[in-house]
Amino acid sequence: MEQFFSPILAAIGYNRWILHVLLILPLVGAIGILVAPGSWARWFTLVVAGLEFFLALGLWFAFDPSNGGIQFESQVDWIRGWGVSYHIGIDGISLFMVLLATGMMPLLVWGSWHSIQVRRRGYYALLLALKSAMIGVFISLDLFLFYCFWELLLIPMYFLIGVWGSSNRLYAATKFVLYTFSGSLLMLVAIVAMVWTVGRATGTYSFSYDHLLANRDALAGQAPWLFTAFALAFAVKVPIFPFHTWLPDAHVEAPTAGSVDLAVILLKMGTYGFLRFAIPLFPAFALSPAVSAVFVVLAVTGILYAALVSMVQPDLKKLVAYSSVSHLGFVMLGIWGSTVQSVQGAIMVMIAHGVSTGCLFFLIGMLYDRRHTRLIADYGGIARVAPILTTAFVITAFASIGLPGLNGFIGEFLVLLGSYARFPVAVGIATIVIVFAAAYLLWAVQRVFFSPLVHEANRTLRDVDLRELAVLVPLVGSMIWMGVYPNPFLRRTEAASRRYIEMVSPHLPPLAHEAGVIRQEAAR
Amino acid sequence: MLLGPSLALSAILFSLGVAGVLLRRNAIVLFMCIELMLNAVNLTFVALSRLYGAGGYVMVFFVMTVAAAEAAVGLAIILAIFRHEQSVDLENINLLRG
Amino acid sequence: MNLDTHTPIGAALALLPELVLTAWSLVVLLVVAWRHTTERDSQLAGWLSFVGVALSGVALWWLWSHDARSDGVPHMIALDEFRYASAALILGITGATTLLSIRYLTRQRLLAPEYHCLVLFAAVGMLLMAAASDLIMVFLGLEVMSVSVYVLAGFDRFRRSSAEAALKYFLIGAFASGFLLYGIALIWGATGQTNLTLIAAQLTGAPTTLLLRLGLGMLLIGFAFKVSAVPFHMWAPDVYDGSPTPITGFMATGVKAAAFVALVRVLNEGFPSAKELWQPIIGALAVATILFGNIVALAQDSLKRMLAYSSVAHAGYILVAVWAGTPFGSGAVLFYLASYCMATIGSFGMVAAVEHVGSRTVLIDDLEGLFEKRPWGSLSLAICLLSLLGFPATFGFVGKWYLIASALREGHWILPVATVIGSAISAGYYLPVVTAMTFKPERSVDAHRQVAFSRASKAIVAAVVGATILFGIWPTPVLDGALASARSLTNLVSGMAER
Amino acid sequence: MPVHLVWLTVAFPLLGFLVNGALAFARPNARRAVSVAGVGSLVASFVVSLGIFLTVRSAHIVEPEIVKLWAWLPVDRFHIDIAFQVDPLAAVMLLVVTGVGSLIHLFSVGYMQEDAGYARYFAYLNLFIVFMLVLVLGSSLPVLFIGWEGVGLCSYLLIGFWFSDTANASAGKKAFLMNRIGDFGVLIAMFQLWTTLGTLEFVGIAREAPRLLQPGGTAVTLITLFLFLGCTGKSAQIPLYTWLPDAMAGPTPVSALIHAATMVTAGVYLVARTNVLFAMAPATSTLIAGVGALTALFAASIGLRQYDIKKVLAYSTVSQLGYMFVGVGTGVFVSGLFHLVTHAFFKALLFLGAGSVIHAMHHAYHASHSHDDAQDMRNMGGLRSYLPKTWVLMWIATLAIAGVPPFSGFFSKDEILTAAFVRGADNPWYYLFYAMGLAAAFATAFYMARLMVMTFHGENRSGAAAREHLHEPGAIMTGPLIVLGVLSALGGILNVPAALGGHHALAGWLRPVFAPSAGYLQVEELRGSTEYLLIAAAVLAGVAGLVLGYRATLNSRLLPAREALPDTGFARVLANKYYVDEAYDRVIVRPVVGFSRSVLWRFFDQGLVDGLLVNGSARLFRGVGWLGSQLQTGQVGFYVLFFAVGAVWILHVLLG
Repeated sequence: MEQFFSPILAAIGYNRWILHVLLILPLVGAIGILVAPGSWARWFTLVVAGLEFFLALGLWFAFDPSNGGIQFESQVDWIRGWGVSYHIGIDGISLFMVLLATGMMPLLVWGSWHSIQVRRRGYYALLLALKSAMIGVFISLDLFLFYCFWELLLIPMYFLIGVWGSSNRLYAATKFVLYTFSGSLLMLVAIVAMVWTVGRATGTYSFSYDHLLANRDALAGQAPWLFTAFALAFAVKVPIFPFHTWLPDAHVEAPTAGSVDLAVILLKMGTYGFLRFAIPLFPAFALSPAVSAVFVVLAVTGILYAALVSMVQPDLKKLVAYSSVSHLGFVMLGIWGSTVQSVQGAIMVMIAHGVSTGCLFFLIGMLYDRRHTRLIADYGGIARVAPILTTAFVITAFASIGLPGLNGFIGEFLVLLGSYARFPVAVGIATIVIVFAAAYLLWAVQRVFFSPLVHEANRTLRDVDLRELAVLVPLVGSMIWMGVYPNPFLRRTEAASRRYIEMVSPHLPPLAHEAGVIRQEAAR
Repeated sequence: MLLGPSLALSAILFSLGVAGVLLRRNAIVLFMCIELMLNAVNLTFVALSRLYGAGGYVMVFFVMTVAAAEAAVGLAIILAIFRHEQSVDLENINLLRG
Repeated sequence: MNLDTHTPIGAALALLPELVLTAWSLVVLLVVAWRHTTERDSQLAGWLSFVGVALSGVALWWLWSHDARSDGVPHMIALDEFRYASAALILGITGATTLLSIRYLTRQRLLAPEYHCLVLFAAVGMLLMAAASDLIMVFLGLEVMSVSVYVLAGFDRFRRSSAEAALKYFLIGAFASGFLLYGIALIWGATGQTNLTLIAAQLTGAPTTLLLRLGLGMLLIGFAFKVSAVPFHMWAPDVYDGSPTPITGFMATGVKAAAFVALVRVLNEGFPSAKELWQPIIGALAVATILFGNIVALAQDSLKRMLAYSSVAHAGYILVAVWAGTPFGSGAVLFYLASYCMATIGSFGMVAAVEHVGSRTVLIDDLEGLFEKRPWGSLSLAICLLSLLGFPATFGFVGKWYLIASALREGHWILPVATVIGSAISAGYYLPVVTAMTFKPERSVDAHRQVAFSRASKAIVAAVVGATILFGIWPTPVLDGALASARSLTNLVSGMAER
Repeated sequence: MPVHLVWLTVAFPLLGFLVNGALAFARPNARRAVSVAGVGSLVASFVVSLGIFLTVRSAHIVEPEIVKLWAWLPVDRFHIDIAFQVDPLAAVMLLVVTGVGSLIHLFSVGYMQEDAGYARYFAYLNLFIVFMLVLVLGSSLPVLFIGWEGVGLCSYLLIGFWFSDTANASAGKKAFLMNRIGDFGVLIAMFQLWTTLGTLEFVGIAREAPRLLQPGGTAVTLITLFLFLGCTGKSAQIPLYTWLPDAMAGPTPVSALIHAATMVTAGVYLVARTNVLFAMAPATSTLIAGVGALTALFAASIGLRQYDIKKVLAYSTVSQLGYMFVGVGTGVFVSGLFHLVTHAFFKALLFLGAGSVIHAMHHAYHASHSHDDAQDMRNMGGLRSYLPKTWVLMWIATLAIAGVPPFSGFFSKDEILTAAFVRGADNPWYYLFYAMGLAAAFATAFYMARLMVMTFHGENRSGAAAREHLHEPGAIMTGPLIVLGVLSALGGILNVPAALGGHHALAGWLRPVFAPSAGYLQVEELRGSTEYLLIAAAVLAGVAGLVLGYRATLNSRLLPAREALPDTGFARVLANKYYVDEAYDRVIVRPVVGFSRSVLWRFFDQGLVDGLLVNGSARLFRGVGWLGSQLQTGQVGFYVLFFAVGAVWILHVLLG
């Protein structure tokens, strides 16, 4: 396949324009929707989304897996006086974030085809604008640019929740924005401080990631507070326990597409930030035993805590929201595990969580479209009337639970395996969650889909139609694909992960790892 | 040379003006206290002119002009408020607050 | 082009924008002496004033484009880019205020065309403040401006709140000018100079005397009042609330801008060597202003009052850049002023448009469902507020970076942190406005029937919103301009080469 | 057949699954197609397995043959392929799984004929075989784990097959959760193994473990303990056994295949696979044997007082699995596996026989519109005249499980008990385990006799109306029973001990698999007389149990379930399974859920974090703002005062 596509892509100069186009196209689409007649909005969005996805697919083939560095890079001066540039590019870590973001687009539109009845134009325009900002976050290699997209993203999301959300949307939207906005403001101070510190040391004032990374030694003295500022912003976005309480509200109140976007992309921004910025820039501090301990403890607490809380939620969306907190705890654990396995595992969890949780939200959205309730107690016995929906839900649930052979397992397994050498006790405790994860999802599955059909209204519930099937099949298919043959994914993230480890490894405490812990014991 | 005592006097007058503003509640009286402050400053200028030349005297004229303009505007405003309140007691003028 | 300000011709040329504006306002005054009864008269005066502002702008452009510089030591009038840039800003604000006022005055039945003359006079004062390189000029400019604005604040004299606003502003303002003036006198006493450059020269290397400290303190008090820094801000919410809305906007932007540019010039040109004296004070004022302004704004129901507190808070932000006391910081002041003024004018323009005839204040809740009726207007207000909040892709965002950078460059982090904390809090009162407009349904079918825009105010709002976004995305020209202007501030002492 | 074609054994059932899965949605009533796809794929798989077995046999494959399919988790040095390992052990397991699996599939065709979810049933069943084969063929722990969890999934789906009943759905969930607790152990063991040995492949483990691990050291003990935790889950040992009896909620053939013959023995298989580790960890081994013995006795005792025919068999399975663990815990892995194989035969037979009985009872009750419980033995009795073939075959299985020579169970059980006794010489605990095993053997025989008597002997208690409809099921169901009957009777031939004139065929076959552990286990020779004594004791226990059970049950006054009096005293404790389920519920489940709901969610999450900190801080700021706006009194005097305070402060700073 690659041999077939690569020359074509090279011939059209794909590598040079693709990221720009991916970034701009949704925005242009959004503006187009605003000027086009309202009745075109849905189809127009679908076309833009489809085009975007189609274009992004080329990344899969054009991406060079053996290169751990930045690819598709381009840099144009933006605010020359400050050393700000429009500097974009992706590596193995961001590649999949971009693919996730673009791949979800057509599904988002297609999946909420009939869900939105009011102010459609605004809705679809915001959906597209949101996508631009999301892609921007993942491809920015200039901290100013990154911060712009990082904050910009809040606005479309704010409106998506606030205007098209359910009953308590005002509270949720405001909380979402206030929470994440406040969290990230200190990062702004940190970014500027970093640039000046490095600038003073090197004579070059630049917000460029490469420049800062290359001169990160100059930051060592201020690392504690700089890292804390970054970490706070990212921690809120991840969200790490105990900064997670905005998430359930936002998820519950958002319309389906908003929930999916939140789960698939937004939640990855925090962990991506840690991987890209917070840790590589301040490795010595971030990975020092004390700081590691804090994050690992928070991660493990979050994993278990969120799973337990998830178990007792009466609302399906809340349940899945808390489960997200739990899953992202794995990502955090993997990041601090700081081995190639754990980091690749973390990336895999990010991808897998995106697909499976996204799918869960789609499924819940489908149930909601039919019954207009998210309460578990209002369902029961749905499997009888909607077998396809049930099948999809059960497969997705098991993917989320981490059943080997489906996507969720790959990441979690690698995270735990890779982190074990460094944090055996923490991993041991975190692994217990496989029981609770099964408990909350299977209990929910049992109460929603199995058991007797008691509510009369559920008796006439439709099974999925072709449109919905078209949303579910690619998602479920990719869950199986990633679980059975994750090799293409792992191969594309491996070089970047290894480079990341090389970047931080001088600052890691030595690992009595790789067939050695008990060697002394054997020698005795 | 009476520079020191003159400056001291003007400082005292200025402080008296400030104290008046702080303590009185009548708009007109307040305004008069402010005028006292301005004139205390004038005294400073005059006193310092001994040191630095005629610039101070010029300054005094400027200040007097400005004070006159302020007085005109100020009294007009006080009149306007009097028309609404039938009083110039500042205690009663608190429609805008919070 | 070099101008010798000691010659009458040179002085006249140096003061050309101010002179043009003064002359033109006298013309307008003459015109309205005969025509001051009907709506049309009022509109005529408005448009005439606008022409005056434009003419003054032409004069300014002439000076600027000829790169006018003063021959030797500047005398009373500064001829540098900092002045030109700030004058341009002030003229812009004046023009916008004039246009926004035309429809407002007729709607609110304020048919006294002298209003426009007063706006012009105030603008002259502001221009003088921006141009003053002598403390006397600062005082005179300030008084010209203030006296006009006192009257303008109470212009709606049949409304009790307007009269009250004028009274409060006048009393406290006059009180503050007393301090400023005393400060000038004492500084004169300490140095024998009123020219900023000469003061700086005098102070270099010399120990600071008691007189100087006292004078500097008094001066700062006077300025702190004008920029409404906490705790000298108490007048601001009341006065902003009571004044006619375009005037509130004018005070929040023009008066503040003039005071800030004068402050920056005084501190950087006159007292660079006393930096360690004034820096802690400015810093403390900044923190207090940011926190107090933002927190109290949270509790406001009235849109205008909320914006008043928000403008107090923004004064705090700008003080952060003033604190830096570097060309970079001065550039940040100019830049942020520009962004802040645009967003504020846009906001007050919207407030003026939605304001009901009569005295009832506009509550935030009154905006509910405005988006349904006035999508573009609501969007504009939202963008202005987001710029004030500092969201990316708006002018205010870049401005906030600039402010923070200016303090961080000096290796200081408390002020930047205070700034961002303030921003975080401010989201708590800007967003509810957006929320009310877009998320909530209209209270009643004709809740927004009265909303009225004139074509002129539409143009103004559109222009500021467009500029807010344009400069948010492409700030380079403004940045370069601001920095170049700031570098032109004469600074004999430290030479302050740009790092 | 070339060994590398081993993937076909998995591919056929997978194909069957896909076809049946598609049919389940598209044509749920195409029963003939479903049967062909479902059973055919299994038979094909069995044929391939047979081919593989013969190849392994003829080619004398000693070193495991690794068949790599594709790279699964290539992450830096950690590299796991989807690869199958063909060696004698795998070959045996292949035969058992596909062989017994085929028979049970065939039986299901008859048993499930009238069920609405016929296609779905076969899809699940085929999927189960896929995962079970992955489990036994996987060349590394992660691949094994795919199968390990996959069979758990199928077990979940099949237990909850009739999901409209909440109890069934709950039972499925319970099974999965209990298994997950075990899986936690397997995962941790894998992590520890990777960290210590740097490999998770079985070949690698066998190679590296002796090199890098200290026999009896902490590391290996920990690893094996965690692995064993996994086994207790999957193979239903104390303390995680409670799911298995509940799992009887699934269709009876499922119980036969998954919950008796194959899946539940995966734990034993895992221990055998990683035998070198267990051989190096004597402490763990002792624990395993102890847990096994305890489970054997404990479950057997519960089996004494159950009335549901499947429940009796379920506890019997738990008990027999205990035996297997005594075997592997004693270090005689071959005996454990031998019992695994024979147990697969006779227990599958027992379950299918029970299925045949239930099928008949169900039909009879259905035809007579009765709502009595078709599985309750109190409602049966005297069925031998209605189901003669079933009766005979089940007696064969009963004799086998009771350990009566020359039936298969005798050989396998005897080997385990003997080995435990022998091990007692250097570790006295094993004498206790031996005694417990013997007691369990007695109890086993007793409850089996009770089951047979209650079901087939005495008066019929199913009611006059139902009685007329009782009849033996068709050949498609009895056929597999007969095959299993033969296997149960003759399975002992596989591994006849020397003392009885055999030559340990199975042991010889599996020797290469257990070669790595041989060095760590001392094999002690028994004097012939002792061995015969032990055999006699085992046989005696079995026969005595049978006789006593037969007589006691026959003499007791049996009433149909609805007329029966509740049990009293200790019998009641046994009937209620020692109240273990209730205890787990009270001590673990409810506290955890309650704690999560009221403390973690309501109090901590909503109250403390969200309420107090998040919304509280918002409210705090607003409150402070309100206070601040109260300062704005509107009084000029006050404003001036403020002004003056500020002025004084500024002057103070400058002058001070």
